[in-house]
Amino acid sequence: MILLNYIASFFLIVLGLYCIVVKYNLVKTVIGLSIMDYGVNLLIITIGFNPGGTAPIFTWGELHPESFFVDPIPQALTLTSIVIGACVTAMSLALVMKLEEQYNTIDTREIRRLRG
Amino acid sequence: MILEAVKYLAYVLIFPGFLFCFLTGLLLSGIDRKLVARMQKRVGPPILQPFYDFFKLCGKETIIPAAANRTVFLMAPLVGLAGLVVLQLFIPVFSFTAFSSVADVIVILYLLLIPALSIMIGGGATGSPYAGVGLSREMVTVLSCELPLVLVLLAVCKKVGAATGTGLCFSLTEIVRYQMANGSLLGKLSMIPAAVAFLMVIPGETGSHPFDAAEAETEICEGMLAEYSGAPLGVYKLSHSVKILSMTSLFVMLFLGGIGGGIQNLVLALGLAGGAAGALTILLDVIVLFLLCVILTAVAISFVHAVTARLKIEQIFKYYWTVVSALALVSLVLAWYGL
Amino acid sequence: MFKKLIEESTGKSPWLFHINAGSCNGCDIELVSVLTPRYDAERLGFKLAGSPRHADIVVVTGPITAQSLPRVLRSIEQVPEPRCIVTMGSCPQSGNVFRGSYSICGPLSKYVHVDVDVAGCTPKPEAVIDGLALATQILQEKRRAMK
Amino acid sequence: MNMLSLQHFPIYSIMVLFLGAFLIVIFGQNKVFRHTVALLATFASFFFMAMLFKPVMLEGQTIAYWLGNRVPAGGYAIGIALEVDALSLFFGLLVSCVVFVACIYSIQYMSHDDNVPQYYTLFLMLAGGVMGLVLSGDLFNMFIMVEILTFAAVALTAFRNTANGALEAAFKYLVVGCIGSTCILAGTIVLYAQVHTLNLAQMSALIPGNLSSATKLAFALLFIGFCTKAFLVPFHPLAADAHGAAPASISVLISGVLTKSGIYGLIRLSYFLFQSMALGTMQFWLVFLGSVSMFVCVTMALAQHDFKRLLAFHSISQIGYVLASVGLCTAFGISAGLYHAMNHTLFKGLLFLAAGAVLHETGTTDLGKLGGLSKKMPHTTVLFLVGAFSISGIPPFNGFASKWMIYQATYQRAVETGNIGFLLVTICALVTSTLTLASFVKVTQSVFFGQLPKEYENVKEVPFGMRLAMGILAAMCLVTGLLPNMVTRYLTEPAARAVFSVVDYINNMMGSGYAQSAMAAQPLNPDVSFASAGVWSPVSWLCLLMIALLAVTIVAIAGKYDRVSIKTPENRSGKYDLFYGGEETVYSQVGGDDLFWGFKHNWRHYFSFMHELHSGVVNDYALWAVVALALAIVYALIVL
Repeated sequence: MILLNYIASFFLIVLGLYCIVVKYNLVKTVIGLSIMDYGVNLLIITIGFNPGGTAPIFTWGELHPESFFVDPIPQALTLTSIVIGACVTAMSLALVMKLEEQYNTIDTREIRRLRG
Repeated sequence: MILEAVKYLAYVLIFPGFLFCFLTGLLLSGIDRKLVARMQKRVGPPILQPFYDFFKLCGKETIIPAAANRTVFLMAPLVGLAGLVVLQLFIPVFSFTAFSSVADVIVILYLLLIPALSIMIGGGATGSPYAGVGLSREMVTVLSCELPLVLVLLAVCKKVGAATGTGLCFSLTEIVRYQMANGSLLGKLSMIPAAVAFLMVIPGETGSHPFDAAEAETEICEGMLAEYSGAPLGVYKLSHSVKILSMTSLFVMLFLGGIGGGIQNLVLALGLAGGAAGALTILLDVIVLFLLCVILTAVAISFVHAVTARLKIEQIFKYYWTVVSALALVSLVLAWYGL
Repeated sequence: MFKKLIEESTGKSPWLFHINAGSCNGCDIELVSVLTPRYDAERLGFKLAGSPRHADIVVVTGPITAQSLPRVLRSIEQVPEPRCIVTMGSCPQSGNVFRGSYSICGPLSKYVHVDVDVAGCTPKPEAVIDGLALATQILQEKRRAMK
Repeated sequence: MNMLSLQHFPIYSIMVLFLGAFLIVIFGQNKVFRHTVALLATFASFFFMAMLFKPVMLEGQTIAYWLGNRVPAGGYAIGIALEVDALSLFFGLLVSCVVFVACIYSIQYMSHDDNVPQYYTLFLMLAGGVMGLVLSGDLFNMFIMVEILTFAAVALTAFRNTANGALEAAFKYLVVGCIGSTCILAGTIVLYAQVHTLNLAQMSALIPGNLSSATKLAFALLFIGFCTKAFLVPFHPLAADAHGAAPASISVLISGVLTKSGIYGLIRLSYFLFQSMALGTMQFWLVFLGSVSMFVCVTMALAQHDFKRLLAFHSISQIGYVLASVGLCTAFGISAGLYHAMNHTLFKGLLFLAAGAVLHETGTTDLGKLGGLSKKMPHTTVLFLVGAFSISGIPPFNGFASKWMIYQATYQRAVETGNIGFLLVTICALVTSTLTLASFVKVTQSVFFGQLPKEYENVKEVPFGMRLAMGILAAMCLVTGLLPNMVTRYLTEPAARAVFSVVDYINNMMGSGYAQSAMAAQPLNPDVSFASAGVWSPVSWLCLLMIALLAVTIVAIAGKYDRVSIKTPENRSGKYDLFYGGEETVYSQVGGDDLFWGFKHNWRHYFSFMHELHSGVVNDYALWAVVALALAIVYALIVL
């Protein structure tokens, strides 16, 4: 089960990279970025997950050495990472819109005024 | 304290500074012109001709073009000359060094750029298109000479460093001292290609034939000097002559420093002592240095001048980065493996 | 002393600037021949300068065509003082065979003060050297007259 | 705890920037308020950093600050930490100082733009991000700060979105920057899975002894992540695009500050977290990457025709110097590298500001369209020349002092190890330096010298505020160049020493004795000597030059050197015009990108190849990133 998660996250990251490298459509590039991001999020969650652990929510005094719970830090990290991912998507989509206005295309092969 | 100050001032102003550079530099370029003339079966100008040229230019009117920036136009030649004079202070005269702990070989490499920069900035500030073309060519010439020069200097540093056991030796004074004790570097097999490469660099650095594309008077009206007249032009011509002195004396100190040891032995053999011995050593040093500079000028500048025609700028670049650099590289590799 | 040095030197290092004002190229070649090993004017300090800013003596050849006139005058003007103007060959002095042509504005002396005229079509190198030497003396005198 | 104790200063210097950003969002419509807040925030940040100079640099303390005072318990660092050792402080000082100068410059530079409040918000966010990155003691916080600064940088690149290429540059930067950030995140989390901590000090203690395939993978990921932040080859096209399109005051930050954060990350990664620099292969990796960056980018710069783009390529070239020198793993090399990093920030800031001044007055940075501005903008010209001489390593400016140290360091390393590869680095560095000079001669000729085009007849000198900012940087260029001994003694040598005292760093954070008990491997501890073979004392040289110049000038004036014929209306007719072979003066500017055709002709195959390679298609750049990542992973798995 856990192994499947790792494979899936690896697959998502590679899929995202593939999408960025191969697709010439700006929107698809943005989608690729998001997919890559999800892959990493999945990876983080998987690392923090302990099979059979409880949710890491304890009140004062409830915590004792034999309590078995999933690692809370990666979950916190994931939240941050998701927020950042959302910002990136928003920002890049805004840029894509502006680019479309200026260049009248969303094909990366035609958006290359800066080169050489 | 005051005596010290006077001494250093004398170094800067008289020997090996300003006056020495002025006299020897112009004399060297006079000898160069005479030699070229003799090689072409001409009578040639008098040896003092560069002095006449210089003083005549001092007496001419200085026209500052309306498009030029007055301050830059007038100051650039002076800064270039001052830079060269200071450079000369760091090149020892065999056993005599004016300022040994200020600059090493790499600094000297960079100080050599200052005259070229001053002429580029002065010329560029006039706004003349000839100056623009000249500037482009001058920069490429500097670029061409840089690689072989770097390789030669690194080879010498490595060679001397390995021989003295310090591993590396960047100080020119140390290099000369080593040679005075152990014989000239030109006597070492591995240094011969480097010396030849350096000889080939001399005309390029001094901008003489056939590497004078930057100051080609027939095609681009002497390039960056096109708008200069009167005394500033004279100062540029003077800098050009002093650069011949700098490059040749640098060669002497890098590869023929062993001769200084001979001079010391000679003075010792004469049985003199104290101040007299010191004075005689310096006198002999200067005379020998001057003679060697004359010989090097004859070999590296006059002879090459007399037998070649001007190269195109891309040919200059190609020549230096292939033939000359390869020679220097051979030396560096040999020195690296301790030969 | 410095002034004397400069005056002395002015006579020993005259640099030439050569203007072709519609010449047939005969005088131009002859001027260059002056610098060849046979005549070697460099022994007197003569040198061909690339730019009028460097020159002391301006050598003008050719009959001053209408096209070249403003350019000749402008170039002469750009030579710093003291300067000497030498005409070489008969063309800039009289127009020679081109005299009376619609496109000739010569002689040069109509526009600027000419110091030395070297006549001939073309003048012999010896004559050119003689003329240049004369110009050099005039140059020296001009320098002396300057403050 | 006393609120004013030194302990708190690191967090203050980050917080004032973010607080300023926040305030400007709310009350930024008022012009005076906005400028006051921005200036105050940046100055306060610099002030707090400067206050730490004495304890950290001179007394060698490491200041640790735990947010919420959650100090480590039971050998585990739970809280979020800020750790300021000499290395962090070195970068912190540099960043805050340049940010302050850029802020002074912005006030008048941005006066014609709209949406200025947003500009200042993003500006302060960017500055805060970099400050947070270099002061952070926590790998995940480093990631957060990287994201903040990337985000702000992208937004600022696109700020003048009507300018040609700004949006395009921003998008490319966003895509590749995000790949880099994702790499950092993935690397962080993989490391976390191995050692179950995010604190830098604790990780430094735990990782070196427990290298596994996973940590090696993490190393490669983090390495590539920080490389994208430093824009090293193969990420250099992004830098060129972004610097070229962003406003000049932002280019200063991107080139002078953001790239430094990448270098800082690489140093922390390889010297602290993995302590792998003792390996010859690691040194080779860094030095090779640095050399390639310096050479490729300088040749790319030579072929550029846009002022700011050219500067952008140079900035990567100089970062190459820094990395090559830092990668030597000698104390002297690190000191030289950091010195150059500092100098790069100063002179590149100056150059970008000068480019911004030209853009501000003429509206273009195209080298082919400019010319002759030295008559109209004399101060800018002089300041630009100071920057140009500094970057090309002309004595006595600061670039020379640090480059000179880098040559010595690489050559010394070559002799010590007997490895001819380091010698090639020395040669490469020397030649690159001359090529740098060549391209700045090109800029000088094309922009400031030559002839003034008709349309710039009415160009004026830039306002005082902009000149002041440039003047500050120029003065610093000169001072740091003239006093190399002071700079190395008080700034770079403590920082270099900090790089080699990992154990102290760990103990300071985690409690003394922790490093000895937790570290499996012996830490890297070479002898820290700063001896060099060469001699260079710029002050003496400058004195000599001044004496010689004075002597020459006196002689010249005594000889009536500047005797100039008097200009009168009568003889105005052409005597003072330029010589055009007798023709009337016409506009003919020699300049532009093809100035050194004599050089380029010999390298034409190389240049056309490079031109094809830098295609401008974002997919290609992403592909380079992926390939670089793959290579880094393979190399790390093999050699580490």
